[in-house]
Amino acid sequence: MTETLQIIDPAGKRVGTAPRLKRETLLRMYRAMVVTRRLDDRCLKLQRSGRIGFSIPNTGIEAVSVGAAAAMDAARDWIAPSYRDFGMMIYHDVSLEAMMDTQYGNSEDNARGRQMPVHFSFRKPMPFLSISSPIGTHLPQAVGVAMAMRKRGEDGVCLTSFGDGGTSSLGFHSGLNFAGVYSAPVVFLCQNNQWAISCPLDKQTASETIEIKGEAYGVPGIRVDGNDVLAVFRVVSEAVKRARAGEGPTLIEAVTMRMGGHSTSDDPTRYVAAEQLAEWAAKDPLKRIREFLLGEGVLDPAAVERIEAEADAEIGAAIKAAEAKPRPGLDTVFTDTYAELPAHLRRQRDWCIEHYRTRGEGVSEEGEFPL
Amino acid sequence: MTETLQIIDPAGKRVGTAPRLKRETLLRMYRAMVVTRRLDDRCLKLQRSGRIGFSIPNTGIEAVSVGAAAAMDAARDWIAPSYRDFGMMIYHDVSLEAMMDTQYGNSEDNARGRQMPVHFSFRKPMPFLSISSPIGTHLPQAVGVAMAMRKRGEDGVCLTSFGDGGTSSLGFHSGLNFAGVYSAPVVFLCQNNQWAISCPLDKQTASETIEIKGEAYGVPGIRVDGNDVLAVFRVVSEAVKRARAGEGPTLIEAVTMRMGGHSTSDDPTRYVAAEQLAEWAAKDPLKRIREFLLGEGVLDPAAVERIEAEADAEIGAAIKAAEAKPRPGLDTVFTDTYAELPAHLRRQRDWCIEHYRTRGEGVSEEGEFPL
Amino acid sequence: MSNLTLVQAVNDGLKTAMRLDESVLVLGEDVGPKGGVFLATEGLTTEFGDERCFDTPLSEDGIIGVGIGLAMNGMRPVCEIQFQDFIYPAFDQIVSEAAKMRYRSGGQYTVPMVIRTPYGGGIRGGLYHSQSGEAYFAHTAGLKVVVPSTPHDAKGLLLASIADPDPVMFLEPKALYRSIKGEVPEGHYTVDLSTTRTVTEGDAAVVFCYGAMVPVCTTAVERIAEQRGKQVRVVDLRTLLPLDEESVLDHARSCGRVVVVHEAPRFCGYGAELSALIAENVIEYMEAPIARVTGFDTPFPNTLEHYYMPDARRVMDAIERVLDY
Amino acid sequence: MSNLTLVQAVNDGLKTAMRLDESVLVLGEDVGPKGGVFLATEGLTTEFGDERCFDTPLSEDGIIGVGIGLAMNGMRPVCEIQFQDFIYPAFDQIVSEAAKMRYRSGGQYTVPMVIRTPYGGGIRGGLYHSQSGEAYFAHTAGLKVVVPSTPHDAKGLLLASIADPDPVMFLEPKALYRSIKGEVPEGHYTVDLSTTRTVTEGDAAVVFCYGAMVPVCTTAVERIAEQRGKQVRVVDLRTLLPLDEESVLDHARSCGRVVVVHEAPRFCGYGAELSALIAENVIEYMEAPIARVTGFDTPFPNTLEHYYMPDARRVMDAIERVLDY
Ligand SMILES: Cc1ncc(C[n+]2csc(CCOP(=O)(O)OP(=O)(O)O)c2C)c(N)n1
Ligand SMILES: Cc1ncc(C[n+]2csc(CCOP(=O)(O)OP(=O)(O)O)c2C)c(N)n1
Ligand SMILES: [Mg+2]
Ligand SMILES: [Mg+2]
Repeated sequence: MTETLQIIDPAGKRVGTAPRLKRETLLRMYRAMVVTRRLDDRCLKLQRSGRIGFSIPNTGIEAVSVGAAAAMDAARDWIAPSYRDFGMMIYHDVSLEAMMDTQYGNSEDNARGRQMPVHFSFRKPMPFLSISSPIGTHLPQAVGVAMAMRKRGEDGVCLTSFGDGGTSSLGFHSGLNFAGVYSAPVVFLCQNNQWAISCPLDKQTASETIEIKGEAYGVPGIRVDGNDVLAVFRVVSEAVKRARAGEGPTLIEAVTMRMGGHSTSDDPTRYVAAEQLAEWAAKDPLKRIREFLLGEGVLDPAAVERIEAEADAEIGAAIKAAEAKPRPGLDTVFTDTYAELPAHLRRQRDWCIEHYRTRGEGVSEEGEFPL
Repeated sequence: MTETLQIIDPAGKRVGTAPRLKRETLLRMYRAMVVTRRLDDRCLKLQRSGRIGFSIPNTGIEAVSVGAAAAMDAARDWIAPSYRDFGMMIYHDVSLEAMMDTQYGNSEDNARGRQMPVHFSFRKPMPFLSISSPIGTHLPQAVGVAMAMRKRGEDGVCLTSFGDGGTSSLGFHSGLNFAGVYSAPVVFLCQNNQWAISCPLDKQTASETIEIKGEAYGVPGIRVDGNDVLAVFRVVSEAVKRARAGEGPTLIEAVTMRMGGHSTSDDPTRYVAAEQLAEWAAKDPLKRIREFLLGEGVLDPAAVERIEAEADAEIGAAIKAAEAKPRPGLDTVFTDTYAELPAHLRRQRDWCIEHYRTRGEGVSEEGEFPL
Repeated sequence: MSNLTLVQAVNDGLKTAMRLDESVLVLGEDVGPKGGVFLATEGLTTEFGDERCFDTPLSEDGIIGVGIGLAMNGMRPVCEIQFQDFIYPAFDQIVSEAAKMRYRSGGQYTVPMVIRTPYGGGIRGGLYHSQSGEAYFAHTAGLKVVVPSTPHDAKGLLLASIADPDPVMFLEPKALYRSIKGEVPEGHYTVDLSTTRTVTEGDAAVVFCYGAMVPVCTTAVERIAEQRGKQVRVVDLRTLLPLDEESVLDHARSCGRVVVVHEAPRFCGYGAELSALIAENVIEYMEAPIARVTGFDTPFPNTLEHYYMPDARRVMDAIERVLDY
Repeated sequence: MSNLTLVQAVNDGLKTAMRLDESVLVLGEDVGPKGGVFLATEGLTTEFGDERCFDTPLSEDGIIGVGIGLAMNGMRPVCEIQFQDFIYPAFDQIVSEAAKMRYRSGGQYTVPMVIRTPYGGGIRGGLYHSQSGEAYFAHTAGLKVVVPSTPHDAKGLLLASIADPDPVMFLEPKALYRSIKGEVPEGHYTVDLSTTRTVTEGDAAVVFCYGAMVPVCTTAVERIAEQRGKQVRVVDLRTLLPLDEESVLDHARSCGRVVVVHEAPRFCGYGAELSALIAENVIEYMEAPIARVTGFDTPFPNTLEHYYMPDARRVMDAIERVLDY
């Protein structure tokens, strides 16, 4: 069995050589994990109270998203995330309000309220590729994004993240194969959280590990403790370094656990054993880095409280702002199908807006709708 | 680098332990390889002279098809071949006339002249799954065929064959993954003939070998000299034994070389180096087994001549018979779309037959057409 | 008889088939212990074991490819694709393989397989949990395409589909999974494929529809009856391929005014074929343009999905247009 | 001006685009040293190097997925799918991703990519080297679908497609690759997308067609002119999506008699949309049923392919039917 890199043990004790990191970077990682944990929690509550339609639990996997994102350079790199990667955007300072705009699908949502919640899409502060529902499609796309940078002689790298279930998808096979053949600057990050909805890892694949799948494509693989943010940061940083140097792609398996349901529509008690949850609860990634930073004197109890309080305030403000915005205008049903509305869509749009206007339902441009 | 199993060296000398085989079996293998080589040659000539539309060169890879087929039990096993596997059917005594009926697409072709040449499909003497043009689609199908036998408590095994290019297809990924997860009795045989039309192996995949791709699915892999029919027979037999015993699938990489063009439409001189062909010509699989059998006293020069003469006679007769048969009837354009012709297809068929009858072109049932 | 929702009727149909025929298998993502994301396969693994109802890896290509192999070798697989939007990775296996196996092998190999999948909008699923892709399949010779709109038909059509010797796309209107209940006979019965159902009588005009649009159209014609005293016929096609063309042409001929309704995008949608059939065969009976009420030619939105999907009011407008022409 | 075959015009178009714009790339199976199985990409690797024209592994999903990534990051990929029949493994990337990227990202990510692929029958290719799948793509909002029928249009439409900001399916009629030659301007020029071409004048009836059916229809109307002295208009649609609907409706209105022709299967084929548009908007001008001449609703055969595909005689029969109605 391949060994799994770990730097901080579940108790927060250092067991491996930690990457040299500035105090601010460590705090930024910690803060991103705190915000992720608390934003996730708020979103689940908003869904239960019917204020947003859907969300995807992130609890338990924060170290994977944040550790990996921290290894990327916003100035030149791209990220093609999965839908369970809130922490990646939060680490890179995507505004929480922008994220909540997507959760609400309101008039200022980047996706114009066309996508379900959690299907984020950002261009700034760095490119976060539009998240798709179909699993695995973004892997070959990430390879293309990376190849484009190489062809232009740039040294950017594309990080793409997906789940254990995603390794069975078409995109995993074509993505890793093309990346291997063209030696593309891509980092493939598998968030192995043990489950694909109700499908456990051993029903997903018979392979010894996920990391070993890289062999099939001549792509080096490595396995890391996904609940150890410093370990994740280190392996992703090393993979990015190789990619930038033109040494090609890497497949990283970050071993973690999905502590919540698959989504707000899922009831995991039907299939996840309480023991498994208990076992993983003891390895909580947030508690682990907190203990470590307290031990290192980077954090003190006051700072812990302050950061949590700031996070809650920021999240609260973002929700308040997003909730106050109107729904998108009726014309957004038609725009962005093409760069310009073709004649048949102009006709359909005009008919649609006129039809609902006569029904007294919805005025296009203003995006106002009677409740 | 994984080593490659070899039993007979290019000179025909024994270098490994040969499987214990009856004299008749050895002769049957040899005969099948001779017939394959000569039938292939005749088909290329028939295509050049415009008597058939298309064919696929089999020269150089005969040992893979024949060695593997010889390991299968016609009474209980299935074979899902590639289009470059004439030898599998020939070994199992599919009539050459039936094969030529498909090459001509005549009224007695199993596929009713609907498929291109070489897309064979036989039920007897054993199931040879209908060959498709889309690459790799038959791999998951072979897994399903095998799973069905297991579910019924039968001990049959399904052999499926595909090329090096096929390893990049969807079906390779889903087929091996499902076979690994369900431990299905399948033998995956990759005929690594170095080329996928004009794409060389190193542009197809960056993996060290093809055999190693099994690791990604928990499927044991093994590499064999594909020009050594006894070595191929042995590794496939061992894989079949494991599968029958319920020990699951195996991925076999048979290393060989496509000595002709990809198809009769291809001009390999545009991309295959003469040196590569020369190097492989020295490893010819047919010459190798012949030398071996002569050395073992299983063959003598007279027998060699007799077998070749018999083969030519049989092939000549099959071609003569197939060529004499009429084209399929016009109704075959419509039948077999469904078990029964639905109303709209009955109307289309009746219209079609009537239309061409009035044009004096083609009478349905009799399948006669003016030239 | 028992009063079931449409999804319960599907579940009942699966259990009925599995009890009667050992060779019927169910496979797909999360169809096992979880019972499917819509609970259509609830209880199957418990009753029939995980050799007959089993979870698969996340690969639609694998689900359908393996299903084809099972079907070619004596089994009767019922494959579930979690959402119709996720069927495209299996498009090659469906279109190139399942649909063409009998033809290309001269009937030596056949694929008696059912592909069940929930389709359509109405659950706030956005681009990828709302699509209606029936036209892709209806254009594929060798497939059958079935869309139930009532619990009774869901079970009867499903049992007929499982018994069918050819591959059947069984598209389930997820918007109706729990929104409607109906009487469903116990045990085994079938509703013949390629037969339509007349939902409401009338000859002022005819509305052709299927799946989740059937109740929408029924509401529309009821309001038309109230408001204008005109009786409009609603015909539920039930099987889109092979379509009962004679029935469609008879209804069109006898009513002279036609409205075609579906939630899929309009351009090259299934409704186009209905209009074309009529315009080709009975145009001389048409007393008005053949109207289509459909989704728009855009991807499927989320927040505004109810402005994308046809509703009773949009169907009423079209009916009035053809009535007043 | 030079006299080129259609496939030479495509090759010329690719070279022209690659010379003018560094970001134009060509990828696909065997497009490199071999120059593509139809030689459409011959000489590109030699002239532009293997960073700009490169062979790919045998994965259509990879070709299109990588193409989308290249397009989203500033490149203008032209992907070749060796035969349209082999595009289905990439159907998910095309339908779920390329077609919906702009919409779902609010225009933040876009896919200016061209997918070139030879389609149609006539080369004795049987089930899998003969298909005409245009209807699958024409039903997919977010895609553009272009089908040239002359060397001049092939180059001009290809250059317009490469310049287009959205994904374009560029379907090349392989039956015409070498069977026709025509004058092709040197250097860069474009033929606007979404414009039709009137091939022959006349108003006794109008025949709508595209791709390899254009010369077939032209032959048919010439014979009709000889035999009956009636002038029938042939309209080459050139762009199937977005279709120039106004032009189609004008032609239908002014001729009153319509024949729609394509080699793809009839049921839910592209012709159905043309009939439906006409039946919905200008039915009152129709003096005859709207006739369709198409392939049959079966897979594509091999030995008998010429009995499957529409030919001039079949088109003539339909024209006579609508003229004599
Ligand atoms: C092609 C496709 N098939 C099925 C689904 C439905 N689905 C959504 S998420 C999911 C499981 C994904 O599991 P994994 O890749 O491990 O990611 P995780 O949810 O665990 O983060 C499935 C089956 C989908 N979105 N796309
Ligand atoms: C899905 C698909 N894409 C492309 C093709 C065109 N094609 C036919 S054979 C071939 C190469 C196959 O190479 P390999 O798998 O190595 O088999 P070989 O021909 O060498 O025996 C290609 C690309 C196809 N048949 N199917
Ligand atoms: Mg997972
Ligand atoms: Mg090969």
